[in-house]
Amino acid sequence: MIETLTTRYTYVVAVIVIAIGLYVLFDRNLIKKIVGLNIFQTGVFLFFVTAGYRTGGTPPIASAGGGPYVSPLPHVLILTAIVVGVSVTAVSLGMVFLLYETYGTVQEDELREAIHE
Amino acid sequence: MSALALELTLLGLLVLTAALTAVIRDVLAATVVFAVYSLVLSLVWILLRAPDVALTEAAVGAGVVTVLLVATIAKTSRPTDHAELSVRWPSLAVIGVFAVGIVTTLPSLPAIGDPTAPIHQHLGTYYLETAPAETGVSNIVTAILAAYRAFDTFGEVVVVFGAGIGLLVVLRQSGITLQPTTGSTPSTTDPGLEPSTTDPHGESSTTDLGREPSVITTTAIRYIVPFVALFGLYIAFHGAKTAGGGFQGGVVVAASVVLVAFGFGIESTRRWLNDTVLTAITAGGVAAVVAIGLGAMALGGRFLEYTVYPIPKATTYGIELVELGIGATVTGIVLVFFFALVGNAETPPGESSPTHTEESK
Amino acid sequence: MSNLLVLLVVVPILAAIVSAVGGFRGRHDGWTIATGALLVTVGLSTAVASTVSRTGRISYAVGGYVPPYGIELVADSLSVLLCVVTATVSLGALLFMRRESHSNHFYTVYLLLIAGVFGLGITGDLFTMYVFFEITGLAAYVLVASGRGGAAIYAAFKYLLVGTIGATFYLFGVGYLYIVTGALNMADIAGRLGGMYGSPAVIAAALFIVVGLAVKIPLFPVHTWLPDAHSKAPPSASAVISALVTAAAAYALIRVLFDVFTIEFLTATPLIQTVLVTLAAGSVLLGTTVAARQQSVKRMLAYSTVSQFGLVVIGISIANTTALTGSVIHLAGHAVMKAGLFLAAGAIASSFGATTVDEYAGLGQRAPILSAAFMVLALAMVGIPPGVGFFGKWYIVLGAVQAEAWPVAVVIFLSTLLTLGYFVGLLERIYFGTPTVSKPTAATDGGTSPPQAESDVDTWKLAVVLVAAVGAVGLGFVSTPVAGFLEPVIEGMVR
Amino acid sequence: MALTTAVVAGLALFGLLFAVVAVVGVLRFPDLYTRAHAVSKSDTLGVGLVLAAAAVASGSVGVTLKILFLFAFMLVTSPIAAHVLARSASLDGVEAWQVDPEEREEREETEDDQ
Amino acid sequence: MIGGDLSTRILLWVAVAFVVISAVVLYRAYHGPTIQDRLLAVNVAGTNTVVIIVLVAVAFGLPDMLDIAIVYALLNFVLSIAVARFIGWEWI
Repeated sequence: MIETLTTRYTYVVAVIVIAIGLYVLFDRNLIKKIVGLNIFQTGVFLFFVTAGYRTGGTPPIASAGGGPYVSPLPHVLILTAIVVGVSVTAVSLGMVFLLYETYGTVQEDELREAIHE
Repeated sequence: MSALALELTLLGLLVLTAALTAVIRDVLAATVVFAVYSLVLSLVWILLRAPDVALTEAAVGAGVVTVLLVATIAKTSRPTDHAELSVRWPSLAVIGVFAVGIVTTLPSLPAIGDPTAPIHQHLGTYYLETAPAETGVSNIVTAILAAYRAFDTFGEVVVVFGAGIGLLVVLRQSGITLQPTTGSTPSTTDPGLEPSTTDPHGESSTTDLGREPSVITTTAIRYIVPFVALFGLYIAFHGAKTAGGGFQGGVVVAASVVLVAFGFGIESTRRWLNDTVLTAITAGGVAAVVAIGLGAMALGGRFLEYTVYPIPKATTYGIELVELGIGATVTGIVLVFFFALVGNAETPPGESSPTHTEESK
Repeated sequence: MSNLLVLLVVVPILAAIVSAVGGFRGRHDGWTIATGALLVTVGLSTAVASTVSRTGRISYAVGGYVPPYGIELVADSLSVLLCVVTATVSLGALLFMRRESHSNHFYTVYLLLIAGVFGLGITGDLFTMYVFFEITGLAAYVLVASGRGGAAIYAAFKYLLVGTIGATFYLFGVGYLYIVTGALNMADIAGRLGGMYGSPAVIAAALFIVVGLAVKIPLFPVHTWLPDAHSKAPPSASAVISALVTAAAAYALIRVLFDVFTIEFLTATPLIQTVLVTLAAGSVLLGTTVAARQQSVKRMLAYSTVSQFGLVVIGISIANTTALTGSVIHLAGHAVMKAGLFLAAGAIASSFGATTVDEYAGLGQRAPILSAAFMVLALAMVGIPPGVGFFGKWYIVLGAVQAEAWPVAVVIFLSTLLTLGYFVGLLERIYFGTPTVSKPTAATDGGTSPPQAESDVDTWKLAVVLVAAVGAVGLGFVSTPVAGFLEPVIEGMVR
Repeated sequence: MALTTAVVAGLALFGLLFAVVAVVGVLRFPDLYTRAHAVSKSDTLGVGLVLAAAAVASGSVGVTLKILFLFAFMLVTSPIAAHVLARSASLDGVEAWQVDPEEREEREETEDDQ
Repeated sequence: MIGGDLSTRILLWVAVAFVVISAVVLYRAYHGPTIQDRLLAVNVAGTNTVVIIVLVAVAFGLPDMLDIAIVYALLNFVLSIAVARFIGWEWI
């Protein structure tokens, strides 16, 4: 356990962030849920990018005599994933707006009631 | 020591901001704290030596996501002045157990920063050693993004494109389109919960004229916007050599247009940037990526195989072009997001917010 | 030749762009563009299938960058089966929409969904799979949201949240795998995982990926988004989502479990199989019992999807040749049958205004052909020979018996009885129920009072449903050759 | 070398001091307008000094130029942000704090309640 | 990891101080009371972020990171304007 904390603390932070994101996802407010989704995803992103870190590494931009570089591949993957996340967020916000227009609320429980009426 | 202290305080602040976002009841306040979370996260990316990711986080966090969130909140929620915290202990307990479960698997991963970890051996080494020479691009992230894993990037552009179109399909139900003429729908909201304090002046776009914008803001925006746009283009074009690329650049360019819209009116910006322009840059960007891919096939190569093009440094130019295509699509789609979600936020002034109706007359 | 493989993804995307541009210019030619593109993909997937049947596995390095450094596309008999089914079912659903008025942007999203499913079918890279999950998912959320009313939007929102959580869990699992192996290519990871089977990180990776895909398939207890999403979407969208998106997720599960983790890992780690079989058995039992209690026919069909995919996953978790063959056949057969059923329900709803079990009463007299097609599809789904449903289930049960997994065999038997129960109940209403006065409120076409005679049913819709019914039976006859076609690949998977 | 270090240390610590003062203002001042005032004045000065320290420490022309640019941008954007906030608050009807001993006590009480 | 250079260490410790300042200022973001107060806190955090990026870039010798600082310097006020525009007032 101690060893985990000393050598893998960024992973631990990533897990905590993931957990917080999941927690926010259970919020009643739909917009909070979307924020939670974003936090949840960033936790996973942090997990990836942390894995690519290398002690004493420099950013993966090649220069003469540079290096050692951190691993570039996680950055590539996470760039793609961030973009995907933004797209999903935008679409979900559009849905929230429409739900508000239809039912006049963005609270999950009130929405459920309104829909089942 | 000092570096470690910085790292630890930043990670601590990251957790703090995330936790605050979770427990603050008021959704706008939580979103504001989430904006700080995004700032801290970008710093964490920098400490992890991921400039491209940090730049993306900066552009997305400061330019897109929070603005879209705030726009939606403005239309759907009432701001409160209370600083209430609430914690739902049962779900916290469940998720805590889940988190502890994950943490127990962490010791089986290689230590962070260990140069002998598999992640630094196999693919990592290959890209670091061959990519700059093979692609002629010194930013290895860009090289992988637009060459080795160009198919992912192609998929990514398609996701962005699909999200823009999808948002339009979703919002069509309430009659929201991108057409400037029909854009300012006199809000057809429900009679029930919306406070019916609708002002007498109804036609939204004409009321702009009778109102005096802040000279300070418009002047500042007038001077800052060219720099934002220019810097966005720089990021997009210079992604091969330094951190950045089409996506980040595209977002920053879009942010400059968003600033223009804030300074000079969303309606008029939308009229200026009409459907034809938006369509051209949005579809043009994706189509450019597809065309580069199919062109390579026409020349007897594989999809997105740059080397079959009979020009010197074909891969380098191919990467640049793909990045530009991404940039164009992203600029267009971010603006589609903005206009679709924000456009009808420009409601008749009296409706903008329930608490300030008195002053708006 | 192998360029055809990548065209499967590119052609629908290109058509989507063209359709979107047309939409911005106010044109309404989306349907024509989509039909053209899907006709091309039908041709492409058949061509790829014939190549695969002659030469075996095709590997395609996108951009000429050799795997594992570049992205690899792979076609073997399993993936071409998915592609052929996807192309035909989506084309069918599209023809069904001939007379419906949708915007060009709707067809853009529809085409992107199909492109995403093709991408899932042919990718050989774990991260590319994530990207295509998101393309498929995003398109599916939007299609659900394009259904009528606020309930559809809420269903779509729930679907979006749960789907994104699932995809992110999947990504998390991929992250574990990437960290311990340093690779993303499926075959590459499989080669590097040897000797690490006991590592908690690998087990965590498997669990996260399984959970992520279980959300997408979906399995009990993370299925809760499905009934709303599948029943609130417009009929043709329900058909493709229920038939193809779920099938693609189940296919991805097969790929990941057997091509990445390999059978050795599964035998070394019984935990994964236990988790899967528990979730799957839960889905089967829950899906059938809840489906039996539904009034809305579309919800009944949606819950039936939960139970049928429970069956498919049971076959996967048994992991012997027979059961896995059964799973794949059932996956493909289910796509045809469920799409046909949803389309039939859509045709009935739009022409007769009937959406609930009670409203279906007496439909047999008013719409003999449509009712007959519905009956054939329903009975095929129950597993009455010679419908394709029978063969899938038969192989799965046979595999369970071979593996001496008796409780599983009992679960399948029970579920078949229950499925028979609720479908026969519905069919009884259709043929022997007294017709209630149909309510014009449910009329969706044009707002006039609903037509009462079958001659008024849109011929395109009727034709597509009939073809699906014929297909459901016809596929049953070819299931043995299909099993033979799949055998080498599946043998290789379970060794 | 030692001189550079001394300059860096002096500028950085002095800047930090101003930044701390600004934050104390943000936390302790009684209303939005005074807080915005603290930020736009003290914080800008503090930031400027720290950036100067960084520029000196880098010892590179390119980096110094970039830092100059970004400081120029900040000189435009952060007062605008403060202006926008103060203006919108004023239009919202947020009242400015008055130097009235009795009222001050009252206000502090109400603020503590929040 | 980074060793002796005194000015480097000074810069990093100042960066730590700015992180702490951002944390302290969160109190205003959460306490409000008005939305403008919260945004003020975000602006301070944004400014601090720019400073920290510059300090880290100089201390670790990563000049490329300055681009990110410039993005923040340029876009820091977008959120304030957006909120003022949507929540508060028609013309900011």
